[in-house]
Amino acid sequence: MNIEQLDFYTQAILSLAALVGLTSFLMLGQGRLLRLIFVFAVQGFLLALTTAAAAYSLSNYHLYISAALTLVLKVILIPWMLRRQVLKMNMHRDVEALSNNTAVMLGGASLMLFSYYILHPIVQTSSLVMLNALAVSLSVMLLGMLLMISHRQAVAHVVGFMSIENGLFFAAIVATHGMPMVVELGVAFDVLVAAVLFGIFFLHIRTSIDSLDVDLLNRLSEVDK
Amino acid sequence: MILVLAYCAVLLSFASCLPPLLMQGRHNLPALGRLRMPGSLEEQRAQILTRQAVFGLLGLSGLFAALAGVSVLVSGEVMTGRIGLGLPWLPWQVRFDNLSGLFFLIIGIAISAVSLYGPGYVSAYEESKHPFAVLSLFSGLFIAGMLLVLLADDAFFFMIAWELMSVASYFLVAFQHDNPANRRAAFLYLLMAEIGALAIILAFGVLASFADGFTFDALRGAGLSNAWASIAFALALLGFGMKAGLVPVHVWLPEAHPVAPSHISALMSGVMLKVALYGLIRFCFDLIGEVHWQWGLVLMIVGTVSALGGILYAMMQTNLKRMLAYSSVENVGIIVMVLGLSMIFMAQNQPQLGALGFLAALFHAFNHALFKNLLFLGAGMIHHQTHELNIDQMGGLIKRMPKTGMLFLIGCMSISSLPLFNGFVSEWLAFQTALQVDVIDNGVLRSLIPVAAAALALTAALAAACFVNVFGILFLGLPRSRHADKAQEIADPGMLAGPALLAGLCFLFGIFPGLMLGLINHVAEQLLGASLPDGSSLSWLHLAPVSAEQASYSAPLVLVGALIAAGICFRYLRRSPATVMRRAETWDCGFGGLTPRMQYSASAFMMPFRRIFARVWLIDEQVKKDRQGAMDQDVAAIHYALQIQDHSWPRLYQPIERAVNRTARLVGRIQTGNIRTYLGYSFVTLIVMLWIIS
Amino acid sequence: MNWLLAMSQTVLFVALAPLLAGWIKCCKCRLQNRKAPSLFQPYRDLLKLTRKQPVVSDQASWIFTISPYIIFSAMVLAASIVPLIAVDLPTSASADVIVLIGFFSFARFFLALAGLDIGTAFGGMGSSREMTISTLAEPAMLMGIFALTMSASTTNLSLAIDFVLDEGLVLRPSFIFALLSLMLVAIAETGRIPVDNPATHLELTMIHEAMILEYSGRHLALIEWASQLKLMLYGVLIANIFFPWGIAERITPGDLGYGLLFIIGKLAFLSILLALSETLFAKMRLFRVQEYLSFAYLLGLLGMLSHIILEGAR
Amino acid sequence: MIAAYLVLLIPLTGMAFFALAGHRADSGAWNIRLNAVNLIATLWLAINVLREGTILSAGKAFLIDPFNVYLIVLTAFVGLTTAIFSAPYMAHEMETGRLNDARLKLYHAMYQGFMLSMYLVLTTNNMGILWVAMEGATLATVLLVSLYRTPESVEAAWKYFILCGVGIAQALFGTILLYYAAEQIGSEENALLWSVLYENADKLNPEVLKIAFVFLLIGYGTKIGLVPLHNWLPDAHSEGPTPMSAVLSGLLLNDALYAVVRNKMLVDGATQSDMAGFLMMGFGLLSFLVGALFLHRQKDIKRLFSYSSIEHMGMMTFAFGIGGPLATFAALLHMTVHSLTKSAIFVTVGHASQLAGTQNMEKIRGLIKTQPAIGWGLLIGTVSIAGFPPFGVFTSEFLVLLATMRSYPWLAPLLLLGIGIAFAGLFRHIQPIVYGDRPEGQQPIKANLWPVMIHLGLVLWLGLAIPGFLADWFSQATLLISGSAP
Repeated sequence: MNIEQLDFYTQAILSLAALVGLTSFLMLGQGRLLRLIFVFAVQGFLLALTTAAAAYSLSNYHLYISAALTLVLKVILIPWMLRRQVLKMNMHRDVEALSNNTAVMLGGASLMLFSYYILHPIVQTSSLVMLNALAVSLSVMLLGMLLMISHRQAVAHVVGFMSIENGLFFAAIVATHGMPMVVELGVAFDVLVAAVLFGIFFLHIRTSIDSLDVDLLNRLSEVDK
Repeated sequence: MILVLAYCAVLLSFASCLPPLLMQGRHNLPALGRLRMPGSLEEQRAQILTRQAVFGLLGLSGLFAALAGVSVLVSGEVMTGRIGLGLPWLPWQVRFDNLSGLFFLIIGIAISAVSLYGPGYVSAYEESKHPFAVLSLFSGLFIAGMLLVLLADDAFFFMIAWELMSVASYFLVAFQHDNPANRRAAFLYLLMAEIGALAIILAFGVLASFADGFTFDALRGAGLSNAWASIAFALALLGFGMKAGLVPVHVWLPEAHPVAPSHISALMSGVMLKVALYGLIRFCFDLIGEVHWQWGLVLMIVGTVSALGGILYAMMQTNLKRMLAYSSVENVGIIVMVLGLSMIFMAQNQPQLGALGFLAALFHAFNHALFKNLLFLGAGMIHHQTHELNIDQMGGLIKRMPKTGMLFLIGCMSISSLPLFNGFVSEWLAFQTALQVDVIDNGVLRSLIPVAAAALALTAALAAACFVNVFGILFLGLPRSRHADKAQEIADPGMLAGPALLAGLCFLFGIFPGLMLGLINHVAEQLLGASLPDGSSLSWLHLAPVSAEQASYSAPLVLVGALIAAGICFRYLRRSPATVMRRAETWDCGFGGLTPRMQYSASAFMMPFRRIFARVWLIDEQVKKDRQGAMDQDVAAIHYALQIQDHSWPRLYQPIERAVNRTARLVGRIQTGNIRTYLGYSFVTLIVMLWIIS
Repeated sequence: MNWLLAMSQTVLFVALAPLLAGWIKCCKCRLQNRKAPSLFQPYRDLLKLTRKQPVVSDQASWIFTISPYIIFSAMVLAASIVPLIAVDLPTSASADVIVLIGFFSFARFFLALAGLDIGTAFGGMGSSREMTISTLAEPAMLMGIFALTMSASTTNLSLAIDFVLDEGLVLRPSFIFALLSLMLVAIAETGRIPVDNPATHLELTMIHEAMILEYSGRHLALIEWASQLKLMLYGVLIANIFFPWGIAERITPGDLGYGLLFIIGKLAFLSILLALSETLFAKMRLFRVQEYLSFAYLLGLLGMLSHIILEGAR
Repeated sequence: MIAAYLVLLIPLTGMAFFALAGHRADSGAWNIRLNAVNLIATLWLAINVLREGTILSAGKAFLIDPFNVYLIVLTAFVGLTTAIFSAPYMAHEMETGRLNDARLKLYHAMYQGFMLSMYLVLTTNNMGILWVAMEGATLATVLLVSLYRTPESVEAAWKYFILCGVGIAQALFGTILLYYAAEQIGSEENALLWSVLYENADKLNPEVLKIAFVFLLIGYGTKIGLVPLHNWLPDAHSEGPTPMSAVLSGLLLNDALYAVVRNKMLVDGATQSDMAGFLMMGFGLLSFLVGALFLHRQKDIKRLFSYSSIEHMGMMTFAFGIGGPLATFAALLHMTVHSLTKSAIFVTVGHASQLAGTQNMEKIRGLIKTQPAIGWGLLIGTVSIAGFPPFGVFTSEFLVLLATMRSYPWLAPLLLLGIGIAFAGLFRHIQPIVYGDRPEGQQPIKANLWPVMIHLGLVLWLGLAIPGFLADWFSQATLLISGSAP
């Protein structure tokens, strides 16, 4: 089918999906923490937008709440917190040298293809938009993991983690018109707690190794040196 | 009724765990503690009482076991029952037939002897270092486990009883755990027991996967293809052979048996190995059903190798109990070899000759239980009096411990299969079986079996040499150390009564083997459906296993003849008073000045064998000379170090150990400690999984 | 009646043993052209020894004093089951050839213990060597005997002899091998040259003598007699199993007389052979003995295999 | 049904109570009391279920069937005994000054919070809530892992947090896919209710469920500690306070496995293939073998036993993967005996390491001589976990083996190999610890070994005879999972 035949909502969703995927790529290639956080916030904003759109088109009101939640948590609270951390640690100047960045990018691209390939069997049971949405969200997830694997800063890890969450949200909203309310709330609560815990952990890690480089957390290894 | 006797035996052995525990409880619980009247003398009495209670119960259980065994052997019926434990859909199945009965008898006799012996022996352990409660607890469990193995009639119950036996005996091996060697031995023992048990489970599993359910009846019904049957047989041989200590999987045995308290070593070596053989017999002759001659051949070869290897290794030991343990390997080898013979005959559909071999094997198992117990208890007595187990430190004990000497001598004579003693009869039967090879068509077997027989002869001769050496160095000559010189005769009558019982039985069944063989014949009838060839006679006087024309042996007549001959010359030669014996100092070709250090030591005695069979061992022999003088011309002192090792260590065990450690090190690499790697794992796993299922 | 006969045969056996020893000595002396002692010298020695007062080391235990009797009676028992002049005697049913070997090892067991009992170096050395040699000899001997008993399909001696007699003269390769191996074993077991030298008392070479150094008086007499018996036993075994002709099958005075003459003749012949070999060969080193005995074992094995493969009963 | 709510309410109030009241001298005692009450509640619940079968709460929010009710009781029981053990343990930690009031307050509150999430995981009927509760369990325990604030503990906690977080996120994606598939067959509001899904599992789109199951397996598998997703587990177990390790090993892993099995039931219903089973068998066997090999290289006693947990969870996953009544029965039994034995072992291990003042196994020696109760406890526990009869672990392993022989005979040798290696790996470390003479400076400590005795006693009982009610409990659960009774 052709994109013209789709209704406005779907078109919006598709373009948003594309944008979300793009933000993930931007994050993946990003060496500077502050920009990373900013892009993450943008992703959150796009997510909130999607949620709102879904809520509007489906006139499914509890989605507004989760949109609001997303806005508060992922666009304001968490980025702010991370930003504070970065500034406090004054890591905002130094650039993390990413090992063979291009390879990572190519990997990301291939991941996107991969997720399309994986989810293809589903397509005959559902509309193309579903497939796109799911594929994008899956690839956002995978890209998030790739981000965590390729970055050494704890902050980057948190961002990756949260972007994985974003991917999940996107899937939940687009593919299934929002999970049941309880689940939504529960997930949001978990995210909140997680955010708080991250804050605490930055403290602890700093006090123990006064840096946020996770490669220095390698005491508990069993490779005999 | 008979089953009740068997149950009583089991329950009593369980009960024997309790008294010391109760005593402990009395100590620990303050309420009762207040009632306890003070004074170490009271403590003494309490301890003695507990000891007697424990061993009394054990003795009773032994008595009941022997009774149950005899009565089932006589009545020849099969009793079945069930105990309301186990899996919800399968309570423990119990079956008590002649085979079990025979081994019940063996265990019963052994336990009775041990329970006579025990109280005196364990009094040497001081409570604080080696608590008696532990010893008695695990001895009770150990014995109960063995009895239950014999009663079990389903794979699950069998394995539980089997492992109970293993684990309990493991704790007994580790009883004196303050000695590192004991700990190592215990670990090795438990490891081997575990591996063996796993093999057995797998063997049962093979049968069970063809049968419905895993009661023995169902397993008997399992129709196996030859290939699967052979796999099951191989697994069973590995599993039970490990427990029975067949070469090359015997290594745990000489490590573990000696370090346990002597009466336990006696049980382990004399009885537990028999239980393993019971398992093998039950599995091959009963569960699998029809046997193949190839299996028999395997058994025969393995048995021969174990017999020769066992005795050859035994000869080189200087630790008395290690030596006895190795000789157990030898005897088990003989038994397995004869079982193999019987299997061959069965498979060549000569059931009667098969029965003959079966008879020989079981009778040797019975005899070995008797004299090996006797010898281990004797070793215990020697250790008890001299606190020494190194043969080369002994000597002249026969003057200091005459009764012990007598008993030990009987043990040595039986185990080196001299006529008039039981060991000889079973080996004689084994030879008779081997000589029936003519009836077999298969040329390979016809030529291999006699060779095996000759190997058996060699084994017997080596055993004789080995035990001449042991008895000679231990009891004869001059004492080689202060311990040996200071040794006293055993005071405690019980400690003498136990071995005396066994010695008496050795002699009794040496003279009247017919009594026992008649009973064992029932086992063959019930299990193989075949008994001795017709025309054979097992009368009290004559023993003609095949037929009177082929061979016959009449121990009573021999005894009478010997007495007559000896009596005559004794009477005749000592008639004149002029020729009474005169005691004088040793002549020694007139050299004189004889000192204990001049005598032959055990390693010296074995030197010719060491040279002749040099390839069998890993020998590390070093002679160091301290020279002195201007040109180092004269030797001040000579140091001689001899280190003899078993081949199977470097060949079999260390490679496996190394392999495991190497793999573990490789695997350890994945725990890098870097979280990004871990995330990588998770990521890759996800990708791969998705790719797999799509 | 038969029992009586068996007894008397045994007694005869025991009585003849020293004579055989004397005869061998004579032959040897003649062959080495020395002047020979009288045939009855062994009897004189034994008599003298029994009259002497035995002196026993104060280190000795009861094992030492009891061993001679045990050894002797073991040999007597062995003699009682080996058919000397007649077959089918009741004693032969009470034990077969395996038991015979059992008797030998019984005697050896106590001889070795007696050697160890005093605690002299010689005794220990003797026992050790004796046990070594006999250990190697026993399987060889059994192999020889098996080759025999398997074709006779019995281990009972007199029945085996019957079998050979009934069969008449058949050239069985197995018998030849068995004969050779038995001869070799016999030489080793009875301590003759080239394995051991009965005449020597040079400490480092002796085996049998080393064990009985400490014995004297009647004890020595019994042991000497026992060893003579052993020699004769082997002789009779070889003679009567492989060349049984002439042995009495029916219990009549005539046959018995023939039997006696025949056996004496055979033994005389065998002992000449023995003496000859003893003069021709020199004693070998102790650690060559195993090669010698393994050769005997090999012969026995060949005999067995040739029985199974060549003359295979089917 | 009230019982179910009670089971959830008690820990909730407990958490609130501890959080507000702050640490008091008798917090430990209160912890014990709360758990005791809860155990009673669960027993009541169990009796209800046994009497009138599966209970579905109003609004279908909660589902109590034989499968989870026995896990609930097990959870309550282990929770109680661990609480009993933790009271003196934590007191000792206070004396040695490793902890202070604030952290103990956190500890007790989080203990209750953890129990709450466990009960929620088990009782809920909603796969979404199940996921939330799982994540909740992580969040509750992650601060306890870093309770000591040592660099190692912080590192362990961080890894625990990140890895489990990422893993669980994948599980959420699986859940979303599940929901998505459910929506296809048009059941809007209660599309995530397990009961509903299970009723019309055959209508669900197999393709979607396949993919969903991969995510779910990897997600919850991270929590089960399946190799190669296990890396957080030994760190978290070894660095946290011992009672935490006990409950993690004894409960959390079980519940994660529970979640996987629930989903497997759906997937099997939908795909009508053994795909899920094969995946589980593969992971299970791999974890089993690798865990066994890891045992040989350990220096830290708690790490040692956490690896043995990995190994046993592998075996259970394998057994569930085989499917079929025998294997399922065995797996359920193994769940029970493993969590009982393992928590008992961790109790003794905790005392042992307090007694020796270190977790380094080279430094702990001669326990039997020092304090026989602890030494024997540890030894017997190890014997039991190594699968020696007459302990229950043997029974379950025996059944697993037989089931394997029946279905996949060529896998049985691997299994046996693993058991053998694991056994050697355990005993080569434990023997020197318990045996031998006591080193100087090792003093007996105040220890409460009732939990150990009770647990091992139960395991022994299960090995000798499975009591009737428990037996048909198991067989009902087996019936539920595998579709036919053993």
